[in-house]
Amino acid sequence: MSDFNLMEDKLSNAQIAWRAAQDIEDGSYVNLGIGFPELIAKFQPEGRDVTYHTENGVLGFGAAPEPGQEDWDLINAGKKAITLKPGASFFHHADSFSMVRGGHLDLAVLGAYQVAQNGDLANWRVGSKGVPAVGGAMDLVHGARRVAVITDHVTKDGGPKLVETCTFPLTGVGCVTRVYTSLAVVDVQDGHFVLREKLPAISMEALQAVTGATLHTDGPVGDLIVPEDL
Amino acid sequence: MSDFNLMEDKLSNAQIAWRAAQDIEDGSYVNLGIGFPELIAKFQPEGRDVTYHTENGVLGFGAAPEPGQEDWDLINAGKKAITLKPGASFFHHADSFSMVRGGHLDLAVLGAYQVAQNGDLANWRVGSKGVPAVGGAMDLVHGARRVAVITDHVTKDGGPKLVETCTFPLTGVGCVTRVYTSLAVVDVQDGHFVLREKLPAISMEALQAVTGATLHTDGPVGDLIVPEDL
Amino acid sequence: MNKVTSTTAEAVASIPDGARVMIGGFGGSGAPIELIHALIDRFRATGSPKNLTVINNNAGNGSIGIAAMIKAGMVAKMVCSFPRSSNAEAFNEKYLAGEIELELVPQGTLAERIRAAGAGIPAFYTPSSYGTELAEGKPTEEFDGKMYVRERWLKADVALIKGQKGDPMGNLTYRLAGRNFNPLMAMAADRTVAQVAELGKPGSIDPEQVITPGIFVDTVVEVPEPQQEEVLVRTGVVY
Amino acid sequence: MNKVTSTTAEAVASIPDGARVMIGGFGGSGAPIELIHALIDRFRATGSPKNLTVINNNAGNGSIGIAAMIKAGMVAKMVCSFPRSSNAEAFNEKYLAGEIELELVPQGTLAERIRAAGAGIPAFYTPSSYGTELAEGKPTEEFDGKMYVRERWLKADVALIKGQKGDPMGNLTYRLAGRNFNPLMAMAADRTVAQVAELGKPGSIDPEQVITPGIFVDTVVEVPEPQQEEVLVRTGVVY
Repeated sequence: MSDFNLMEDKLSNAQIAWRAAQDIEDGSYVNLGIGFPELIAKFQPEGRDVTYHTENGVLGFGAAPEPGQEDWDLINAGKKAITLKPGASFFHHADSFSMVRGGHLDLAVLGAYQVAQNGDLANWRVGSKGVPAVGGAMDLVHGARRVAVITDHVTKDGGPKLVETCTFPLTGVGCVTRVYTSLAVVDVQDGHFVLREKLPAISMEALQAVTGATLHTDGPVGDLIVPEDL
Repeated sequence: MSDFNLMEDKLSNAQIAWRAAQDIEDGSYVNLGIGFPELIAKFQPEGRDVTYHTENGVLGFGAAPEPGQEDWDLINAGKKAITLKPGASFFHHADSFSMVRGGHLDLAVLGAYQVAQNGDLANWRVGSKGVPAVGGAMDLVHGARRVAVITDHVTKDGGPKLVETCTFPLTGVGCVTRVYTSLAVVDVQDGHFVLREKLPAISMEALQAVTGATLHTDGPVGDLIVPEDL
Repeated sequence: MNKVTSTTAEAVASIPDGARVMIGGFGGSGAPIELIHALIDRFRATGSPKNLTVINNNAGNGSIGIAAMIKAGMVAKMVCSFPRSSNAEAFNEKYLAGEIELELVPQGTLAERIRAAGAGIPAFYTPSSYGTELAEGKPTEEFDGKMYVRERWLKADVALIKGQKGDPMGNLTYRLAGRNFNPLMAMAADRTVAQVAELGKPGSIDPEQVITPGIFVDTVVEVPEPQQEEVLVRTGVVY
Repeated sequence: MNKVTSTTAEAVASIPDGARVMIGGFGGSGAPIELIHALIDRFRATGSPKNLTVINNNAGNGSIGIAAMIKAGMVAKMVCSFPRSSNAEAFNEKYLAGEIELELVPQGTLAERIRAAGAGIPAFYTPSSYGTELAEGKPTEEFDGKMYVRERWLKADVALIKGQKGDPMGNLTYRLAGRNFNPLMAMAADRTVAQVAELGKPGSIDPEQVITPGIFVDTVVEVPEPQQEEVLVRTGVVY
């Protein structure tokens, strides 16, 4: 255990996305945040029928079109070109966010700068400099039955991203229900982090050392095992 | 003047509706309340293009179909069968009342039990007995640029319907802008009734005697003249 | 994803006693008569569901549909804007006898409260009913010099609605003015059951022409050539 | 009823200095590029309209559309949810130099505030932004154990939108995801100007397929084969 190298042995983004994809249930409606979370769609397990929602008013979209085949009226919230699956639909922005706030989505998956042990999320700006932009993040954290985060376990300089209290500006209060990191799967429950899975190679102590708040357990901690070739 | 007979010489409902129809401008969007106000559409002056709205989600409807040609999915708020004009549209109830409350209608015309000199309207129930029903009246009195009332000038037993203060339950506060009655055309302005037109045969004194609040004038009072054969 | 159920009986089988049930339609236009009648059949056979709160613009006509539910004794409360109509004896008699409760809501407020429930908006301000007895006890506030009443969202356990075309994902279109409250109720209930006149494959409805996206619908049942409430009332049908 | 104007120049001719202008589209999807460029042409020729407040989800990309308006110096303030993007230098430079004001609004709140304006709802409660710096100074309230922020409607003097099919009554459809904010902005502005790719006769759009009923539209101008913002940005076009 002592030879675990935090930077070399952690999961790749693709592996984190793969792990998050395993929890998406058949028949669910899911919104994947712009960027890293969009990766999850690539790892949707066979045989599960998942309908993807995007804030700009499309339900039931599929993969990106072939290069050169883009229709720029048909994009997702990240402004990337998409395609439609049979049974897709279009609607305006107020209806789209009715789906979000109204509790109609089963799952929203977002990126994070910080997640606090009470479920607070900070993912829209890191300070007061530069041009702020919020998009749909403050809406997406409300309404979906589950709000999950996928993120590296630590910042680029090794600081914790799972913290007691967020120091960056909040996106939402007490909204995150599960975090998939490069080292572990952690639930937010009653104001605490509860560890569900961790990489077999990392010790509890080493994991706790790179986590900014106490990791509780309420039963056996599973092994976080993902395909190696991602 | 003294030989004016209030019950015999007053305007018929059709004549009141005809008078109200003369004020509907070309190109306007209009909602006519259930019942008596619906008559107004019959007297729309030639050459004026008016689009009628009905609360249950139709814009641009026309006259009733021939008997036997009714399609009961195509009705107005009074649940009467209607037809469509070219350029009609359907929408759901929330969009329909967005048109009403959002100030998109140029005119709503309603019936009344009482209108007060400050524009208060009572038209949905006369007491606390029986089965109450309000429909869209409380919405229609808000949002339209002009809210007009058509009504007999007095009740069946001769009491005033234009009053200082409504005694029946209110439909809306300060909402009526003009009243077309069987004797006169009266505006509501700054908390007063202002007489615009009256039947030539009735004296000011006789008209005031059957009106429950002071009729003001702020200029010449016109003659209320309508076709006799209606 | 396949939300199709083969019979109206299955479609309404799990609605419990005491449920808040939204029923689409405005008068007979867009009213899901076959779903309502399936619910009555179940009540007659099993005694359930009873003590229902029914949310609809009206309170039933004649002796079919919601009026037949009321006559059968399944309805404890109506939430509606216009219970009074020419053939509303079923409701009127129970109401005047004190046997059914009524929450009277202005029609636009009813629509907006239902839409708010579906949109995750717990409360909003409307000018409608300000200064009237229907606003008594409700918070009021002035915005830009005009007075408004605060209204709460209106949710339901189940919505029974009527579409024209449907697909297995739950996408719906509506026929003519039969749209009315149906798309709003689909958003506002925990579970939405839609009867459709035509059931097609996924993709059979142009994505630009979908009125209710499937995310708002849980169960779809095909009822070809559905009955029209107004025709049933006019021909004196008793259910 | 004929709301058709023959040129984009006429369509935007009366927009005054200081106007609040809603512009439809999400990124390049559904963006009324030709109307925006007609407005820029007018500004270059006459110096008006200037000091505009522009309401859009973004703050322009590249050197065309809203970005070109900003570069031209017509825009005093942006109201948007996501001004930061890969080609948003036009806004970024002015913003960081303190030469343009920004009101940042969560995307769902932006949509709902615009919809509320169109629907006559002066204020509503939303969970979005509760507990964040974007809710500072706004009233909050608890409903059913959850906290919400009160938001006000967002109105405009003019909306510039892009439809696919249109008719002289102002009825509109939209192409694919180009719908986005367009139908909402049509409701929320005192005057709505729509460019459409195809202009047909009244009745050429099936009444069941109208997305924006004509009552929300004041001016229609046909722009066949409209340009696509994304293509213009990618090919480096400078307007």
